Amino acid sequence: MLLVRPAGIEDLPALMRLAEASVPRLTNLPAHQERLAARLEQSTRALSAPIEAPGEECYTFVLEDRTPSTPEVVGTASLRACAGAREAYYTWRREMLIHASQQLDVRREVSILSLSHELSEASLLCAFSLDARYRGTPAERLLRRSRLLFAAQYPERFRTMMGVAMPGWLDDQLRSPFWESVGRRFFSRDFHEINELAGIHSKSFIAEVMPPFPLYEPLLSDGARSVIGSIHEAHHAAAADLRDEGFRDSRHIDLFDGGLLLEAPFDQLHCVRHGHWHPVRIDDAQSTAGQMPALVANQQAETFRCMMVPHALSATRQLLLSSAQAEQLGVEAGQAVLAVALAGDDREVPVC
Amino acid sequence: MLLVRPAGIEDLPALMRLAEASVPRLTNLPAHQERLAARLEQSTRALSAPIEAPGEECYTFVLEDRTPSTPEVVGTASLRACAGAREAYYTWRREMLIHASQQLDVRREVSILSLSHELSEASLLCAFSLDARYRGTPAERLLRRSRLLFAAQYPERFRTMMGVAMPGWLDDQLRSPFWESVGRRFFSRDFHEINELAGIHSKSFIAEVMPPFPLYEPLLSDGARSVIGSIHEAHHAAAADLRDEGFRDSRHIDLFDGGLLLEAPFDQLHCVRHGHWHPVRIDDAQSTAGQMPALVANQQAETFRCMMVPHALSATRQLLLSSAQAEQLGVEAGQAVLAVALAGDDREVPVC
Amino acid sequence: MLMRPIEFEDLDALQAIAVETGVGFTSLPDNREFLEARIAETREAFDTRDGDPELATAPANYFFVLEDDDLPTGVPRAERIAGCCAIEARVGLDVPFYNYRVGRLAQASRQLDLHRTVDTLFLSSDHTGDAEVCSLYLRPQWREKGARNATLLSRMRWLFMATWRERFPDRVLAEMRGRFDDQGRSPFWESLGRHFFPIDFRHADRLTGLGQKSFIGELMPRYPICTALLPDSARACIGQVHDQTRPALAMLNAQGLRFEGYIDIFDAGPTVEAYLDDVRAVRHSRELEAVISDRAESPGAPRVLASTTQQCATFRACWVGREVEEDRLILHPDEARRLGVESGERLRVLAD
Amino acid sequence: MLMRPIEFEDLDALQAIAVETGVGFTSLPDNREFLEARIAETREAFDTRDGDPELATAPANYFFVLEDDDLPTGVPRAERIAGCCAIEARVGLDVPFYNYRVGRLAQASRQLDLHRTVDTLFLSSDHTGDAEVCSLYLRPQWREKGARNATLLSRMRWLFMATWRERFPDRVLAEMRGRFDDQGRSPFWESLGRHFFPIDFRHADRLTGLGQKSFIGELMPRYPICTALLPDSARACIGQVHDQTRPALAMLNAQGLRFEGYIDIFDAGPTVEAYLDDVRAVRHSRELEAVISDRAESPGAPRVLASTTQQCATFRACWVGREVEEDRLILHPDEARRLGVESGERLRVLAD
Repeated sequence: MLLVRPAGIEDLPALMRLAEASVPRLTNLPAHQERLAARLEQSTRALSAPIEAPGEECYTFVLEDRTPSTPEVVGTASLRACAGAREAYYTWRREMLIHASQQLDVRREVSILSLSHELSEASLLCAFSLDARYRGTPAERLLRRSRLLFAAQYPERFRTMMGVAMPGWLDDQLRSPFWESVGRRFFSRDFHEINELAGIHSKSFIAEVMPPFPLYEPLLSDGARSVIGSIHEAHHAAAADLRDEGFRDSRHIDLFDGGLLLEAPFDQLHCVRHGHWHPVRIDDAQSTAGQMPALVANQQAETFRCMMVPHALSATRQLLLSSAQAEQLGVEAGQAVLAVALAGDDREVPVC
Repeated sequence: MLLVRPAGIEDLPALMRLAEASVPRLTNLPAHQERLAARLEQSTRALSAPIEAPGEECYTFVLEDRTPSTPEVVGTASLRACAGAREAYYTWRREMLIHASQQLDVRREVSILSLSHELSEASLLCAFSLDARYRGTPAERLLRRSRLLFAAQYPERFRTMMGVAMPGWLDDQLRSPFWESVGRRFFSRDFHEINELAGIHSKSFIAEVMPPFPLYEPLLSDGARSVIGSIHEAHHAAAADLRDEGFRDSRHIDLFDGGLLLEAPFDQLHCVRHGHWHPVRIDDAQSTAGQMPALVANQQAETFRCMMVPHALSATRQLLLSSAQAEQLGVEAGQAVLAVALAGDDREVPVC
Repeated sequence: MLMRPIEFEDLDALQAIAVETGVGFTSLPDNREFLEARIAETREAFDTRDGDPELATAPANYFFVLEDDDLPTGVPRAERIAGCCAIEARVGLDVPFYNYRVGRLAQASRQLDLHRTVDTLFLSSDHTGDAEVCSLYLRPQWREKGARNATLLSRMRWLFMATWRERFPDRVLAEMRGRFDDQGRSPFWESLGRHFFPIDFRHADRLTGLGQKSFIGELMPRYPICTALLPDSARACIGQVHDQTRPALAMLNAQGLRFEGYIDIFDAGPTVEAYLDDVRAVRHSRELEAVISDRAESPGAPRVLASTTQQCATFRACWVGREVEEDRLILHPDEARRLGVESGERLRVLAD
Repeated sequence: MLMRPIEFEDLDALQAIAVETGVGFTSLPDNREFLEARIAETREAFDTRDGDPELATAPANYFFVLEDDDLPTGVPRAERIAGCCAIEARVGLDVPFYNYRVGRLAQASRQLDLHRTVDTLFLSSDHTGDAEVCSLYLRPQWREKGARNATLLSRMRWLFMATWRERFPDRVLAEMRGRFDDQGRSPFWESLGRHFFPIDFRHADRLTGLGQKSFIGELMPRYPICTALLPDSARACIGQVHDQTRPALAMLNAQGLRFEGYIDIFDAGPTVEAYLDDVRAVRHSRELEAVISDRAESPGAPRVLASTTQQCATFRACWVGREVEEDRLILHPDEARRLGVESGERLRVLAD
């Protein structure tokens, strides 16, 4: 049985393991003991605080496989309340300029990259890492979307816009051609070094050393241009899944590796549009009768739980759960839960 | 009986009258005989052409009051397929920069205005003018929305984003404080002169004489800053109506007078979300039985018609029209029409 | 050899030179109408009376030719003209005058332990209103060593400007041809201009020569460009001259003209510049009395550059093979005839 | 009156000057630790041996004091110091050096029949690595007319630089205090800086004096600013000096330093600059032999500025009341003692 719950400090060893296993390494999931510990503490604190507007909170969740005798943490994912709460969240915004000449009777479109912190105003899905054994299984969809179900329960804690940065293309030596042509010229650092600096420390150095003017794409190297708005191949499936969920390609790319940012108005996401409140009804016999899988989440911050169950409804739209499921979710008959039926996809959907 | 139909060259005198009566004068509805004639011809040509993608077309409609013995044109409104089809459509985009100092431990937000042609990609509602006797009556809502019903029938002719520029605040002498502080410095012309130039001629001079750098709002005069994103008082009601329809305040303001631009994804507009196709059924008796008014439009480009009728539906969701209404709309029993029920508002809704 | 203002009768010779110089000589395109207009314009400048208030503000072009008056009188005029040069009194008044200015921006980040400056190209018209020395060309058959014809062409302009000082502004510049590769291509153009101008280098150069420069303002990149993002081949061109231009540059440097960070927007060749009153030939030339004497040894090796000071329109300059004696210069009657001066007339001379 | 390098024993005097000058004298804040460090730094510079390779690249500050050696020996050292001045060998290497550059951009539109240039302020660090003459102050009691102490302070620096030429780069600049209103406010700061810096002018000025300038890079407007958008009061300050600074500016202008379009970012005061080798005092000063003679008339009115050339660390300069005779300067034994020279030693002198 797979379950998503808030991460606690006791999950630190598992998080370190997951951070080290990410390909490519994630800026926002540094394999750095103190940094991760601080994040876990911050998350726990945020969950217990009565928050009325999004701020610096970053909520970290783990996916636990409770099937083995000892439950095992096999994935993690975070949700940042506000991408630019403490300091601006910088991206490159792609824009098209029109250069027209009456004299020559021509009109040209010229692409530029402008330093932007527009996405500072969005909430950010980030730090997603899943044990290799579970990739491509429904566990992935569960872990990814559980954050959205949490946000749906506590909309006051988040922005109306959601964003997610996809890692950009790297070559065989894990070098970013975008970084080599662009970032390195300004930061005088290796890609991995700057990624670590940005992950661990403040990012204020970005505004200090970047020129305030847009860059003309045609002037960048072929290598850099070819990866603008790219997605690292290890993340193609994730991007497809996010697009299914309602995310769209944004005008923005990652400042360091040129990777694409996806965005969506929160209320346009599948989870929000198709999520419904149901009272729980315990029915061990009928709970497996759902035709489609559904994500279901309780309505508790500190003891938030999310899992995938068959979408079994009574005639009056109560959600039918087995007593084991109800126990895992920490809910009793008559309590309300949020459930989202997932459209079936080509992948096999196990009964959790 | 009020009816919206495509404008033809025979409507030129009426258009001149309406252009001269607009307060303030509208850039996109110049009281200029040749220019208006050209626009009418262009509109007629566009309606009869098999258009598959939005280009330079600008569709012009008129509102005709057929109640008097001689029908009278009492309003006009246009819909530009693509704001920046031939040349870029420039606006100021408002952005917030974050200036932070570690040394002083402060963080400041600084507003800037960037020259932008992002809205070149939108379709544009423009050139709306209504005879004073009809302002504030349902005629206004009919004329304004009829363009959207047209666009809903021919989505391939328009962009997915709709924009509309609201005239900005002017002082008692009809001077724009924004123009006096900003535009005049670059264009060396009077506001009305430049408005006329921009309405009649190409707007390519904008890129030629505007500096390519953003302007810092705090450096503008108090007068200019106070009207950034304003709406001329004669257009407050129009803005409220557009917001009801689903338009939202954009980040953009008019280049010349600082007036606010409203925008909306086309598919988020009330007319689109709540419009339905119905077959016509002629029923003189029941056609007045609708509780709410509805806009109804036929499915014809060159003989497009739109009017307001009571929203009378049969049990099987046929739209009930009187024979007079059907005749005005140019439809027969069994033909499909698009109808949008309008939520009642505080204003009295006459039975048309 | 005699320097004098160009005349209409020199049109054939001028066109022959234009053909000979080919592209690469921006200011002298092979276009008879243009050249004729150019002569008309320059004659008007020479004919403007001293003291005319226009002289202090209006643009004016002074175009000179080097005539070989040692040839037999039967040789056609077109074959007597050995070269040419010009002075533009005030650039950028009729049509914009563009350069890139290589500016430096400090980048400092305590966190990255980084402090340095980054070179940036800014589009600039800083030289608007300055004087320019230009259009210098010496035909190959007059290039024999020791004749010092090139020096005469280059240097006589300083004497002209010193004598008619009120016709010129305070600053003077010269634009030097930039670096080209073995295939005759400009690496700077290939990396930069090519992306913005839909024409080839020669075409762009030719239009500029014809004064048809509005395409530059229309199509130029309007944002500053960090040189760090340009390929090495383009960066290596910045402020560097064409091999064939080295002697001309050396002559101007010797006069005190310096590279102050302005380069050509097409080929990145340097602009060299100075305050006119600081130019060595202006500082060191002086006026003295001509004394005509039959007993003067006949003209020998070029020693002193002498020029007339009476009337702008009949200006003459040539080498005199004799040193200055106290406050007078002895002229052989042949030399006096060449310069068109009488005994006692004031000359401006520059010893080597 | 004697010019010499500052020594640690001058600390009290230096602080007295710092208190006397108050704010407005950016480079000399009233902060004992800072002043002590400043002396240590300058002593290190003076003590660096000629030929040290560091001299060609490293920053270095040469700080001089004017000592009144005519006072009785009993007068405490702090009361003998009449003024000070300094040379910064290379600005901008330790901390960024910022200026605004007033650049011109051409605006041309055929349609508007407009062609002109627009002044724009560009943030710039173009002077990084140049030398600066600065920190000149003469205490009021030594300002009597005819004593020419101010001229001594200002001019001896050129002799020092001419003699130790290899310690300095090619260009030298001086920053002049900008215009203030009757209430002691800078109209330029009120219109510009105030909007970006959350501190007052004095505070900003003081931090800059202490070399704590990172707040400038952090908070400065990063985009160029069109001067046309600034109020007249601010525009009128651009490149203009404080009334009290006129004499200092006149002295520097007389040496050939010119305003080349760079202004202070806070008060818009001009930077004046020159190539060091072009400075009149550098060009016209020369080395000659000192001859000490009892029969020399005793020192009269200041005629010739004389300075030592043997050792940087023991540099001395003073007025000598006697003209140069051929290639030697006769010194009275008192003058020789003052300069610490022996007969036959080489001096660098500058006649008026």
